[in-house]
Amino acid sequence: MFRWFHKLASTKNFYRLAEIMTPLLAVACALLIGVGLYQGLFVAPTDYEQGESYRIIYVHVPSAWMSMFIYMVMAFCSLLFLVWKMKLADIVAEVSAPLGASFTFLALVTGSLWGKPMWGTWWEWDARLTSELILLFIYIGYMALRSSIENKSSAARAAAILALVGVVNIPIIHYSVEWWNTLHQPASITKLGKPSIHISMLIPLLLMALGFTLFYFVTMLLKTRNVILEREVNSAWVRERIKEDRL
Amino acid sequence: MTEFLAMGGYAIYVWPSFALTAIVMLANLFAALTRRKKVIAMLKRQHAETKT
Amino acid sequence: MTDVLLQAQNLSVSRGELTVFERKSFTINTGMLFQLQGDNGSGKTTLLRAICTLIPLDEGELRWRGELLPAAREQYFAEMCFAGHADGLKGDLTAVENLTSTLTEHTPTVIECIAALEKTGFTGRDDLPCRVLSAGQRRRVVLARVLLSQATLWVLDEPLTALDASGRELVGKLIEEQVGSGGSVVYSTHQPLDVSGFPLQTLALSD
Amino acid sequence: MGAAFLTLLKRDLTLAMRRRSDWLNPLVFFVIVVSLFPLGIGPDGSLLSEIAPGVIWVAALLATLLALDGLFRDDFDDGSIEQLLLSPQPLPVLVLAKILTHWLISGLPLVLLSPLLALLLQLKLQALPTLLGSLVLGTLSLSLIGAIGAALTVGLRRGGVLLPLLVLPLFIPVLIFGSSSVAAAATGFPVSAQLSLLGGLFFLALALAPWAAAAALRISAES
Repeated sequence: MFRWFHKLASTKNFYRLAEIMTPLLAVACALLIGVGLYQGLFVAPTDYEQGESYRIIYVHVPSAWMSMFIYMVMAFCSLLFLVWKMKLADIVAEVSAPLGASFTFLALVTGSLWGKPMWGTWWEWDARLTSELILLFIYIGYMALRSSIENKSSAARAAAILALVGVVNIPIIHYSVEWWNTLHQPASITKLGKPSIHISMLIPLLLMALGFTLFYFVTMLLKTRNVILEREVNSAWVRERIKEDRL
Repeated sequence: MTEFLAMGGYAIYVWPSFALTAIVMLANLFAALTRRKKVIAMLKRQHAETKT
Repeated sequence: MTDVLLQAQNLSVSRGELTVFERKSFTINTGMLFQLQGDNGSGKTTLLRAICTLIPLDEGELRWRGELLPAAREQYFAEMCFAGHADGLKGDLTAVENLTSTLTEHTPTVIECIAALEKTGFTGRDDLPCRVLSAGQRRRVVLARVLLSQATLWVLDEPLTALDASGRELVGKLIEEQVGSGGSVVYSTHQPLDVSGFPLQTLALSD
Repeated sequence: MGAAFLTLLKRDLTLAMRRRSDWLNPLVFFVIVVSLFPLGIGPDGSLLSEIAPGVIWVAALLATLLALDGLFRDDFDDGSIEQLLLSPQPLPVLVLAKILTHWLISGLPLVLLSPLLALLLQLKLQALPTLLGSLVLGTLSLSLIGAIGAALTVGLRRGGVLLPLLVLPLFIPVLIFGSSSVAAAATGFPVSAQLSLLGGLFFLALALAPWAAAAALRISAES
């Protein structure tokens, strides 16, 4: 299996694979989100407790999942880059950071929009929202560190270390915030609890989550291909592709 | 239709959430695509220069 | 008996897109004098720092006594001493305090430090912190540190800077002793360095 | 290995003694920040004692942060970082020596000063032992975690806002358990849970931080 892993690591093969996968993933992503939205907005019944406002979960929960998922991808790539020196993994981590930050931001805003009718305020120090806020700071820290070091290869390795340190801390931060929240919060305020998930409500949620994941991969692959083209501009296979206009 | 749009009175929370999500996601995608155009144009220009 | 110390196979280092040097290969045995030649900005300092594993290699391999670096880093550092542009002395500490706080294999005693300072012609007052010393005197403290390290391989970046005529002559003599006693010296310099009696290997960088 | 650890520790402590302002400033800063709160919020004792744990802990966090920037920067400026990196002794051990120095000149004084601040904020006296205990464990973890951030950003221009941005999110668990342990002690609740979690965080940081900081230091020294 390892040989295949290394073959994939060669940017030429990766580029060809990404080139084939991107349109397929894009179509699947559009389908999933389309169906998910339709199901979520039209088919899923009204929640007896929260009325229609619960439908925001169809963007809030997938965004929150993506913000965590993308950081895990970045941490895994950082490990691949630091231990096996896979330059490709570093590119994936670098281009994924803005996407992760975007989803974290979305999770925060949609979370507070969803919470407003329930809590009456735009910001509530709910455990999940607080964790998302801290995760946003971590994303911004990662991007800030990478952009402030001039030497490209040092910046990549420094960012990889930060990502690994971050991935150790995220669960700790999450549980300490969770613990802190239960400590200080009298039980009466209903938390950002998911409404009792009825099966017809759950399906659109899963469709949307899968759709968001594919959206991440499509955008990430596109950005990775851009960086590969930029960095391998004078390599043979790129020049050949330019000639054949097959970029 | 209008009843659907009203979202049971929560319209001002539901629709902005969906709209903002769409905007931010498409902005990321759009940035990737325009970047791609720029890179391809740069490569072509560079290729044209080296060829002549 | 000369054994192989440091082997370098097509080392190349680049800064961002700019290649500093490419495919440099050489071997340093015991009792060898190795000079890097090239005008300013040809990458001499970068190559010296790369030899000390301070800078990662884009390509190529460095081996110390056959062991691949940077894995065999600790044995390598135990037998090597680097003196770069910056003198690495703590301004608030006196010369002796600086020398006794080196982190080499064995920490030198005060007596050994004073002896080394005399050998390198250090005439500064010992109770003064290094920051008030002249550049030449600080250079001599650095040379004392190199002596005290008892390293097999010296890596010196422009050892003659800020030294007067007697200083330059002193460096020549110290290098002769080192190479004579079976050690080796890799160095770069602009001013002429007269080291007689030993074959001089050179590596030109500014091609 | 131990000898090099002690040599470096002795050297850095003598250096610190000769440059008192480097570590006295964060302490004065700590006192000033804490005494601003009563001025800002009002002298009402009951309110002050309510927020005392949080205020003292946030101020301790900021004071540690202030002292972090100098952790590796002096070695970087005078080039002695090379001697550190080229020492045959394992780098994580040497980094641990520097972290211990940082704690001795920033964390420990904070702990010794905290009773004065507890007085200023009318913290209930019964909470004092927990305050001291939690601050000792807490500031040790802060120095360890902070060292990673310091090593990552030492190669950059001085005074960047990057260091706080990188390490403050990582400080949050220590802040949460630390200040809640003191709050619990002030209201007579048991504190064993918080303190043991603080201890857990300390050992985790002790196990991981030196290696991460050592790797980061090698990278920063490249440019």
